[in-house]
Amino acid sequence: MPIGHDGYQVGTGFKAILRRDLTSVWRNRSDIASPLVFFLISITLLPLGVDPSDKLLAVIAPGMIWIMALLATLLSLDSLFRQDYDDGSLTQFILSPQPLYLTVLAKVIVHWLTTGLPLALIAPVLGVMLSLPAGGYWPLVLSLIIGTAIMSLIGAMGAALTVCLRSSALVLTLIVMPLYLPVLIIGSNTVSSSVAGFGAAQGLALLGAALAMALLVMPVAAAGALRISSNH
Amino acid sequence: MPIGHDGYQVGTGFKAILRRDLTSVWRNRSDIASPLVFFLISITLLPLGVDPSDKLLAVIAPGMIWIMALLATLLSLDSLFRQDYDDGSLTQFILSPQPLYLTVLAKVIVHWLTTGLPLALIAPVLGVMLSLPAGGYWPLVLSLIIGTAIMSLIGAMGAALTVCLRSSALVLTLIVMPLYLPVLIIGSNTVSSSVAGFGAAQGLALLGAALAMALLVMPVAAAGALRISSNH
Amino acid sequence: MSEPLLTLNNLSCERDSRTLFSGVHYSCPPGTLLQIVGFNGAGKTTLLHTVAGLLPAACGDVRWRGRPIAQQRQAFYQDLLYLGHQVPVKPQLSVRENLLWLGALNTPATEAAIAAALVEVDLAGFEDSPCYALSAGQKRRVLLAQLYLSRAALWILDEPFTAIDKSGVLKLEAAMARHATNGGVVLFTSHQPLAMAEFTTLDLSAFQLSEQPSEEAI
Amino acid sequence: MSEPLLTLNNLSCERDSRTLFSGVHYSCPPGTLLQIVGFNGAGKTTLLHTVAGLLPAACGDVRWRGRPIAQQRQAFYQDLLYLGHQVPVKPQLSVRENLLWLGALNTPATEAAIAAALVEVDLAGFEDSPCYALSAGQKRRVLLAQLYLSRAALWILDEPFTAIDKSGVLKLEAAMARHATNGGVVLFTSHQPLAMAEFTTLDLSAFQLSEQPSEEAI
Amino acid sequence: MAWQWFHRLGSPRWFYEKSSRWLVWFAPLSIALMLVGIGWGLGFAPIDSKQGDSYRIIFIHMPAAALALAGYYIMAIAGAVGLIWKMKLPFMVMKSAAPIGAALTILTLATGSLWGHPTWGTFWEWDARNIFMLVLLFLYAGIVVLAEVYPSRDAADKACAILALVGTINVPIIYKSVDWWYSLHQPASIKLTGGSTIHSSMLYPLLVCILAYYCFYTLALILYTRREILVREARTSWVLELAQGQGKSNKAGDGL
Ligand code: HEM
Ligand SMILES: Nc1ncnc2c1ncn2[C@@H]1O[C@H](COP(=O)(O)OP(=O)(O)OP(=O)(O)O)[C@@H](O)[C@H]1O
Ligand SMILES: Nc1ncnc2c1ncn2[C@@H]1O[C@H](COP(=O)(O)OP(=O)(O)OP(=O)(O)O)[C@@H](O)[C@H]1O
Ligand SMILES: [Mg+2]
Ligand SMILES: [Mg+2]
Repeated sequence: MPIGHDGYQVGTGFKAILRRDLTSVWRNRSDIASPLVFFLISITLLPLGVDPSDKLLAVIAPGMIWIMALLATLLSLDSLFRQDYDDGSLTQFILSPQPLYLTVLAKVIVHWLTTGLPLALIAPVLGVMLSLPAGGYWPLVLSLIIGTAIMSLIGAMGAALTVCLRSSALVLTLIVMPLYLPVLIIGSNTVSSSVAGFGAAQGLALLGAALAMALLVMPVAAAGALRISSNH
Repeated sequence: MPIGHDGYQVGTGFKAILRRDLTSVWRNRSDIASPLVFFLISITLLPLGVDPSDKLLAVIAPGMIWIMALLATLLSLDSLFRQDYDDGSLTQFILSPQPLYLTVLAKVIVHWLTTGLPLALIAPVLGVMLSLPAGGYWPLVLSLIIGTAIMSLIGAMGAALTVCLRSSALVLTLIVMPLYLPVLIIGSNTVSSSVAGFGAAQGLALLGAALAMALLVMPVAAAGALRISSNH
Repeated sequence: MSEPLLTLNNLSCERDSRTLFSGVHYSCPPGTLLQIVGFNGAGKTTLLHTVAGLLPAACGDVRWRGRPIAQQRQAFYQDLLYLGHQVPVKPQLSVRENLLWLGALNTPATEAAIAAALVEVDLAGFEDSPCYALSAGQKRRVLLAQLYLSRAALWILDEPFTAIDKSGVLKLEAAMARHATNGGVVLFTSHQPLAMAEFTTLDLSAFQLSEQPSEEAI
Repeated sequence: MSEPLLTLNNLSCERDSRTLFSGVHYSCPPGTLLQIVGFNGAGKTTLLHTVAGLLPAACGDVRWRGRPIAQQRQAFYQDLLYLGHQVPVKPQLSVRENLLWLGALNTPATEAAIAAALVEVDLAGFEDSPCYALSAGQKRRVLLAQLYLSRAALWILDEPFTAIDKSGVLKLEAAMARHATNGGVVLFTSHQPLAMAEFTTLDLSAFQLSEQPSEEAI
Repeated sequence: MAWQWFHRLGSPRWFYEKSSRWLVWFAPLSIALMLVGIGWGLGFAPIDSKQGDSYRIIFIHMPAAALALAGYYIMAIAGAVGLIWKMKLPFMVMKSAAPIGAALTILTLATGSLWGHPTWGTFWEWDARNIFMLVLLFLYAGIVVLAEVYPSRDAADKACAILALVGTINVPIIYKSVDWWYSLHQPASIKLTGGSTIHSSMLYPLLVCILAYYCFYTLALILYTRREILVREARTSWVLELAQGQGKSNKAGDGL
């Protein structure tokens, strides 16, 4: 090969990482099914652990679905950068002319497409199981779609900070949970306030603003953290 | 070194693995704190997602504490054999004259000492936060002590089965959850029935019987699963 | 003494139902120093895994002191020291602690023996360093220290010279030769040219393809 | 042509605030084939990491085409190909897919180029095999295929001969020599004796301890 | 000139030597202020008409809460300075600030619950401020744990700084959202004493207490940072000299 470049086009790597991770996920298809199953199972646990009368369930439904979506996202975070770190792909990301920000963004997008989005789409089924009142379905799906995207972004920062640790699952939880809290509160309130007849517009607008901010801040923070982790 | 043995004493390895893992945990002391923190945080999430009035909380308290203990155990399972698998320690375990059963048992004991036991001991604090009625504290602690031990044992089998998979956290959930369900049901019923004044003896006896059975079956199953995973 | 310790008895190995080699007959009396050779992907690691009982043989069996290993796992594993591609060393534990637990799985080691072994592998002074702070070669040397601690008769070493510097390689070769003269058996692989004088080689290419049709003919 | 491409300018490196070596001056004009030598733990990997900008230098800096790399990361990384101890190859993807994404990070590769490169590393026919089914040496060969695909001027190779068989080592040495004659720079480490004729060595032992007192005197 | 001063400030050795001189008068001052403030508040301020003596916890509780929050920002700013100017000392300050902040948060929570028992009738209430304090504790704990578990010190410093910085954006958001959550749910069943109507005989001791807490916080931060400096610079020549000097003076002291 002759030496010398005609200029690296930013974005090539972005597309390649997107394609690579989507292909990997497609090869292990069960990975997409698993967060869903976790979500389903833990919602099923609920009536087993607590009194399963309709009224009680309906009161706690929006909060519970949101909490379980949060936990399902959390469970899948650890593997976000783990394999890339262990096999040295991360070093290659850093040593590429492509800005690390874009690489992180590609990985977050794949994570959300394979975790958050399916969760949001299946949530109405769980709503039925927990007898969520009729007005709550659309707000539930929409708030989950935006909310899981924010949680994937925040989670990317947490995963990047903990990727060089031995047993990171729980440190990750500690770091990420307090940041998830506002998302959870706004999200579950959006659903319950629209069930109560107050509309969901305000909550969704808040979530949208949070998403915009997370998009700006989190991949940068994650990229910084990855650089630190790589030279352990 | 001269060649030839005066006979390997079964149990040497058991003690060594116990010491090794306890030392490792002690070096990363935060590992013990983290399941606790997860437990604390997720209980804190609860009143944020649902209506935090005293009455409602008191009703769902036993079930919720049990569900969160279950999830905390679940979260920490993935790392049970992961590192040993990745760095080849597992091969050394298999190639040792010590029965694999004992090695697994040593690892399960360490897991329980560092996860289940602290959870059970801190549970009363969470009981206060969720306004659990007074009669429930002892049954809560006792049922959690036995229950988390059972869950560690079942989890060891699940972790062993999934250790050779890429992203195992969610497949693991799938395998382990159905087995955790009876433990969860018995455990949370023990607490709520003793709150209601029916006593906890029957529930605790059931849990004890389950523990004895799990002790017999699970390490053997886990050892078999580890042998299979090792020759990928 | 001429009775073979280890016997590969008409051994065939498969991966993904593709036969890698078949009909390997070899017997190793005490004192054997055997290098398995073959190009990348020939099946050397597969062979060593099979000998250690980690992979099932497609056909044939492995015998230790005359009996198939499947019938006497515990006794066989007491006699076996296996070092593979991977480095089973816990990063957060110190060098000494790692050797203690590794030893306890087979030949429990005393503190004094460990100190002596670390001198042999040029890690004296590193007893208490955590293993994450070691270089690639130093980590492998921690493993190699086991050679000076173990009392196993059979050593299986998969590319033991990886990442080891020149003086280290010489010492290691000497240790392997000594084990053989003491009446042990060493099976190893390596792609590096070696300075050792006396060792036999088993070339896996000789058991490939050419043998395969005869398999199908059966 | 005599203007150096890569310059190590009074470079010192630390690990855990222990100075490994200090005062390394070296300039590599186009055509340099430089082996870093040193015993296990001398700091070869640390040096290569520092040159690649993965670790901060304790003192001094690394310059590429005359400018410190910290000021021109993107341009420098366009010119850099780094292969370390680890094997960044996804087990579930095929050989071709892996080379595609690795290439996209630096020099996007066409299908035809990949096929040609795989022939060079003796992996023709393995294009569509998943990488988990490759042997240790074959996995490293997938990485080495990048040498035939990349247009980077600077190659940094940390023990590239690990797990590669004899014929593979010869081919690899030829590729490295060719890159140097084409006007590139190759930095590599290895503990194996090499057949190549023309390369210079940089011995890290020369920059240890003896230099340290002078540091404190400043 | 100013720049030079700034960089000297980043030198741990300079800080250690200077702070030895500050401590001579600063330590007694802050301890004295603390005693005066707490003593005035607990001993001499008048009894509250509604709550009796239990309200006196406010002299410990309220300043602790205020500082726990301020401490987070001090920590984050130190981290930012360290990241931007690549200096060692700010990282040490940051690392020291985390456990102090966590301790203050725990103090707030503990005194609050103790106070809650007589006033609310329960140790814990899911009230917006309580939740916020609990989350602040988790934020601190995240940084303490992260600093502890990272294998290398430099990496730990930078990682904690990133987390602290992200936290600064999040602290107000958490505060707002918890407040919002609170206002959407049922109204508070028990109102706290109105903040503005506090009587001056209680206000003055409270102000002294706040001042005392600030001084005490600074003192603790300096002491922690000095300890951290000694641990980290243990291998440098100046610390070795210091240790030798102290060893000698100790021996001399023993001789006397
Ligand atoms: C665990 C329980 C509690 C927590 C976490 C807590 C938290 C806080 C916080 C964060 C502040 C500072 C507010 C600020 O500086 O703006 C504060 C101030 C205060 N707290 Fe508490 N508190 C608790 C319990 C109580 C109780 C039971 C009472 C009395 C009935 C009380 C009375 C006050 C008063 C009077 C102030 C000062 C007034 C003000 O600045 O708003 N707190 N508390
Ligand atoms: N992550 C780390 N933290 C602390 N110290 C380290 C770390 N990695 C390596 N070291 C130390 O730095 C020194 C140099 O390590 P390095 O990996 O650069 O050696 P090397 O020359 O590449 O050796 P090898 O030939 O074994 O690969 C070693 O003595 C080691 O103890
Ligand atoms: N896990 C696996 N699943 C399926 N096939 C495999 C697996 N591991 C190896 N193979 C195949 O088996 C063959 C032999 O692999 P093996 O690892 O035994 O080779 P090797 O001789 O040790 O090579 P090397 O010198 O590269 O280490 C290879 O062709 C490889 O494709
Ligand atoms: Mg091999
Ligand atoms: Mg190295």
